[in-house]
Amino acid sequence: MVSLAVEEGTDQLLAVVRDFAAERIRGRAAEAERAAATPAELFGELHRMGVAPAVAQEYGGQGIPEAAESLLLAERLGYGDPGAALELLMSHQLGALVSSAGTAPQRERYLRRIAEEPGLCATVLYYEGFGRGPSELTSTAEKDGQDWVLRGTKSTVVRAAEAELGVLIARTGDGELTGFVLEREQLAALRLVRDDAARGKLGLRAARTATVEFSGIRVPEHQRLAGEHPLALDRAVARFRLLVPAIALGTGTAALDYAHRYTTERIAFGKPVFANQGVSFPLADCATGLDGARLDLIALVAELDRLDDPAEIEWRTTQTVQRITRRALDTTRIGVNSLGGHGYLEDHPVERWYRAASTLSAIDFDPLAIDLDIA
Amino acid sequence: MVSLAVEEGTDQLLAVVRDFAAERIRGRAAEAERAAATPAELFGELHRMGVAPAVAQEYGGQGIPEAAESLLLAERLGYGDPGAALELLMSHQLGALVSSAGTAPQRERYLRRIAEEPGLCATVLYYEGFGRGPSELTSTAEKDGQDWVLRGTKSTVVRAAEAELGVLIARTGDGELTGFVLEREQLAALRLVRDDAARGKLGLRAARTATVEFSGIRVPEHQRLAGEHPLALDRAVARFRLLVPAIALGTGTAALDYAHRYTTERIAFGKPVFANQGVSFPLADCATGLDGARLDLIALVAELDRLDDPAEIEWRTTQTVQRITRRALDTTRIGVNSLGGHGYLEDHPVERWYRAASTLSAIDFDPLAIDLDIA
Amino acid sequence: MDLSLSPETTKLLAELREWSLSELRPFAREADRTHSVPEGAVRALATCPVQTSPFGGRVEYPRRTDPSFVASESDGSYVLSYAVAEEMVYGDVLALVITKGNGIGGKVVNLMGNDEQIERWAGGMDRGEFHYSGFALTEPHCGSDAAALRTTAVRDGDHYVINGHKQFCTGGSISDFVVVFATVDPEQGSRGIRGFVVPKDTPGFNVVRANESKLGSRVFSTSELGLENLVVPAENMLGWPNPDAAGFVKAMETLNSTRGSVASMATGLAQAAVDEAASYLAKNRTAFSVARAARFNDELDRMNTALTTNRHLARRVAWRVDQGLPHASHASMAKAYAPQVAERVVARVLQLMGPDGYSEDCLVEKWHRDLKIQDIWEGTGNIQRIVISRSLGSGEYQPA
Amino acid sequence: MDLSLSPETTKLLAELREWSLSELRPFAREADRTHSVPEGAVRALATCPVQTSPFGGRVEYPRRTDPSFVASESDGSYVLSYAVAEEMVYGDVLALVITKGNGIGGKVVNLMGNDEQIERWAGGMDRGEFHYSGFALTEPHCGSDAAALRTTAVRDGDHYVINGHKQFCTGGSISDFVVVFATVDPEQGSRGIRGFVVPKDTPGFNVVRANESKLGSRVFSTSELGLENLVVPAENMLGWPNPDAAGFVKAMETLNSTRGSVASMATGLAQAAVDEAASYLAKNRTAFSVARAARFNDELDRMNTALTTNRHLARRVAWRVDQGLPHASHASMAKAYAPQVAERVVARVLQLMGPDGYSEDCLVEKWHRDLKIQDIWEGTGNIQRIVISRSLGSGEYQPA
Repeated sequence: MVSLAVEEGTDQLLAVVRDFAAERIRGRAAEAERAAATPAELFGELHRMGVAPAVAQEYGGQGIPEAAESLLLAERLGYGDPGAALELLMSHQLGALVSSAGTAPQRERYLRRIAEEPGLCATVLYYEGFGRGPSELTSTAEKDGQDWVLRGTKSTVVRAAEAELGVLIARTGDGELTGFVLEREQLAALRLVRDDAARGKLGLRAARTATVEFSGIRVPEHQRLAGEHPLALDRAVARFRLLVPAIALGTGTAALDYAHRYTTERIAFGKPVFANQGVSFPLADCATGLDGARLDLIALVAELDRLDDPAEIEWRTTQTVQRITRRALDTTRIGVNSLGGHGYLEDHPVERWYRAASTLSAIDFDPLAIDLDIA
Repeated sequence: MVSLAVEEGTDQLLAVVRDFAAERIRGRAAEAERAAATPAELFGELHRMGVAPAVAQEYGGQGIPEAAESLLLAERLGYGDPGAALELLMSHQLGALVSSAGTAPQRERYLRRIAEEPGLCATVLYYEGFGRGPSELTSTAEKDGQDWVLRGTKSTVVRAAEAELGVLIARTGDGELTGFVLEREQLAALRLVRDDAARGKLGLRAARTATVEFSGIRVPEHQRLAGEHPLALDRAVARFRLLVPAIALGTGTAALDYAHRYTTERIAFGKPVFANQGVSFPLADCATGLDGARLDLIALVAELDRLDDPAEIEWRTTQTVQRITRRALDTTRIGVNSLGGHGYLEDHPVERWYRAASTLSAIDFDPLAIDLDIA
Repeated sequence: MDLSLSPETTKLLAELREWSLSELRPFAREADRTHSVPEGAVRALATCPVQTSPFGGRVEYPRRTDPSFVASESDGSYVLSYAVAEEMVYGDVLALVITKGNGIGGKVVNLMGNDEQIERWAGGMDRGEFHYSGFALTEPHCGSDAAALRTTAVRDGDHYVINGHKQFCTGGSISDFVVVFATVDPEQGSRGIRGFVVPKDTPGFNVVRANESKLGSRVFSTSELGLENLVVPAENMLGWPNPDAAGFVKAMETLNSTRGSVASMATGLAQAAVDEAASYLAKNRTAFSVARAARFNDELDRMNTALTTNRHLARRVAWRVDQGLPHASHASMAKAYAPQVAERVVARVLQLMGPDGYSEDCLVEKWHRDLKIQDIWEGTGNIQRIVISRSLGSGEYQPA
Repeated sequence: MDLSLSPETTKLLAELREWSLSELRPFAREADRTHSVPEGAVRALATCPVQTSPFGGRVEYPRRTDPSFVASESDGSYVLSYAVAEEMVYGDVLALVITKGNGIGGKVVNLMGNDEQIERWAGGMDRGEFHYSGFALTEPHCGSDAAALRTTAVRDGDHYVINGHKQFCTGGSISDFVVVFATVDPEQGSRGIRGFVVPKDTPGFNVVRANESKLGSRVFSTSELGLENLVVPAENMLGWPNPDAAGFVKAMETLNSTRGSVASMATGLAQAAVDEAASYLAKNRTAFSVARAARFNDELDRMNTALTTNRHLARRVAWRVDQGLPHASHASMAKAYAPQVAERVVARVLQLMGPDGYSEDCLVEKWHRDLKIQDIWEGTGNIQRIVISRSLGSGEYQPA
């Protein structure tokens, strides 16, 4: 049944988080970019607001929103700063993966830990680049006695070097999607191939990302995400992949709002710049595009639990990632343009959002899933 | 060396032809559409202006313009009415094919005939649809003694039923591109699979097109286009294929000019409609797009004679066809939009151009050559 | 949060699609060629699973006699209505004309009329006393700029005398009555505009062109009218004797809910084309090279995806209408976005099908023509963008 | 008619590309990080096959000492200049700063100055007495709307006293002199605007920010200037003692030929990215699935095709300048079109290269940032569209 109503209270929470993002997070975004680190206290603030990491009450948490609402919250954080949003939500994402795809003992152990340590440094190792979706991951997990041995390379890994807890997604010898919780000692075996913070990256700098290699990490069977439902992991991975477009949506919306305000206030040729349809119409189209993208995101999240073909889950997710990140990138580009020369200066955040949206659009890019030229 | 200068005199001729097209051809376009026929006297008028069919003076003609200029003239005719342009130029196109790819005796015989009968009903059988370029044509020519036997199906054949002279493009048993001049008795063996005029078609109605089948037409060797240069036919076919985008360019330009004039004159909310950037900017972009397309066309025509890989000749042509017809279609669409509700009425020619551009864009469409979504 | 339709709606839509395919589509080409409604299509309406018009109006679920059908949670009336509009147009745009309670005149009477007028005219539509009601606003010189209209209504005792020229009058020649807009005071702009109910056959109501020759959607009759000293009783002025000077503007705004359904109609036409292309490809797969067949298929996949966004934008409008939430800018977004995507989808299908795409032997070329009006009527894309622009920064879009 | 470059030009461009790749590109990352010109890049200029600046200026073919080189028909000076600009930027945007005779100040003196001024300042640039000349027009509150500038020049005896605030001043902090625009009479709008040659180190010429922190093209220094009671001799007013009130507007128009070269620069950057992507794909082909490697390759093919249109639009402008034909709207077309295509090309390359695309280990992310200014400076896309709009219907586009 069609409903766009959010749960009781979430409405207000969304507004609060958006304000928090726009003020607390964005206010320190330039500094966070330079430091290539998200201010530590933001983790605690977010937790005190009851946003993230969200853990079910039975494991000592504050309760969890439905998946779509969780992404809308991520969008609001991306509205503040996409890099910070990515970093702030890693522990939350790890919890979501364990919640959905973990076993009962795993939930008990790890969710409780997340609930107790909201600032826990966590990471998810999923992305490999080159258009590889879950069914084509080259990271492997091979059974060796009671253990699994993991080999591969992952990119856009957040806080790989410092993480206390991680989830790694790979494929077994017979091609099955599988996942593992990694504890500190296992994470210590990751080899940093490229530390993006040290080498520099285009955008999203407040998130300390890296490319890591692992050639023989040994993980006991009980750390494998072996939840009951056969599609639980496919769906959980799909939801994880939707984090990037959700954050991108927030980034696009930030650029739209900023450009709207700027062009409304700035006078040229005797009238507000926004009074020119050449300025207002592209922004109107961006607004429409972002709204459509947000609805697509909500629709897919709701549908994931009803889809029962892993290939369809993967493909729909891949398409949605491309369509949304592309919209966001277009919007930030028009955001920069709307400010004219000022958009090119670091004096305004639109250039940062343009860099962020470009980066987000490259993380999970699949050339086979790009839009038609017609839509 | 870069030069956009046309030959002495061609400049004026282009202007004259454009006026002729806008007045004489367009003035009767609605009527020609209803009758599904181009007024016969236009053939003679065009010939008296020295435009088409162009035949070298040594064969009794008025001389031939260079290939790019010939396409610019075609564009001007398309500016009047694309359907009429297609029909008016068939004999001209046949002449061009024979000129470039024919043998000396063929030139002597057929070019002289064309020069003597400017109203000669001629046709070119090339298109097959489904993205088939020259290297994938399924029409075959098989050697049988001194003759060739032709089998296949061709679409968008202009005046198939009435033609006195034709050129048919096919492939030999070993995949070589080949062509034949067909005389009246051979053309009589064509079987009409679909007479578009009788069955109805979207646009371009002034051109009597059809889909025809031929299952065993016998043609003597001396009617085969066996010019000296091994790439002569590849190049000639490429130039023939560029007729459709050239006409489409003219159609787009017609829509652009009409929409510009209409929106400049029409007042809404107290000012000319064109004073709204929401109207003028898309038209400006159309103008830019058409200009770029025209330059691409000119560049390719000039380059064809320098390319010596048949595959490259074909692919470049295929891409150019898609890029240009797409621009033209977009422009006619915006042309309709610019007139608002009036654009939807047959009172104005923009709806006719929209139908024509759509039809032109479908004739030689190749899904593998559509533009990137980014350009 | 969910954007999927309920099982009940889904079942009804499947029935509707079957009906529109088997009962309406066979008349599609004839309607296009004759610019009129084939008799058979009107008869087909009797078997339609839905008996009210979905075009801008509320639709109720049909009463089910099938005991196997268990109604689950239902979608709102507008959500249902938009989805129904899409399925009906999927069969053919004929649906726009033949469905009961149709024509925009009755709706305007509901919006601007006094109780007596509503009872007589709008009620008459509901009761089936009237078949179709027209709407005459646009004039040759003004479309979007309705306030600039020149048709005048001058008081003469108990009557008004109307003079002017109208174009694009929905059902102007086939209606039992037409709501004609005229100014009683040009100085006042939109505040001087009044609506008058004009029964057909009123002297001075001259049909200059019964059905303007259009690119497509030809079965949808629009007329050019000459109004010459047309005399109507003063009580035919909507809202008489105290018409609301802002009534015209309000009425136009209230038609926002209609505007959103344009997105659904455009999507229905485009979906028809995509499905046709899929079956064309299945039948003619060997005509294409392997790579092209794959690309064709690939494009169909993305077209379906693109149309999903159309639906989501439309569905949001409908949901908001059902919830009584503001929806003006949302309707403009759906209206600005969906028809353009639909146009490109159908044009691409036409290209993919080549000589069959542009031939009248197939319906794709007709859908291509039918569709173009969806981007224009109920306010052009640019008018929608003005509405959207004004709504920016209002924060109205939260949460979705 | 032909749009191909002559063999002579083609040969020169190949040399230039080799030079820009081997001599300029190694300094690209350093220039980006330090926001300044690496010493080595300046030295590299000595070996550049072309010794004049192609950015908006005329370029002459170098004198050939190579006896094997046979000059054939040559392209015009602007055609050559645009093509050279593309190849230079292909190496790095550094080229914009280090090439001799650079900076727009000297060009403006040529356009608006009297004979003496041209000899002294523009001539000084040619003679190498001055290294770089700046240009200060834009103010924080006005970009495209130059007539609204607030910087004032007040006569005081034999001098003018200038007060105001400038932004985006090309080379404001590295120039030997800067042409500063100020109004002598705000009532007169653009007719009140005059240009003044301000030598560096003039008291009151305060560099607020030497190089504004930019998204990209950081080596291209733009400054924010505070002008406080800046005193310049009256004879430093361009055109003194009879400045042309329309001179400013004319000078801006004459810069049309510069505007077209923006299309070439944007294309050079995009081509660099496409070529980088091609070599990336060749090296990492196994990282991609077969289908994706094919699609990647396919996209590169079309990117190359798309960039060709960029070149054609730019080349037409150059050819028209060379022929002395009107070219304002043509320049606007190239400027409005090419940077947008280039941006999309580079963004797509960035996406295709994934984690390597956004890493500073590769230059693609830098090109993505460097490029964005090309769509903005020399008049935003919207300003160009206004120019194009005005030219519509003039029939000026015939024949090509």
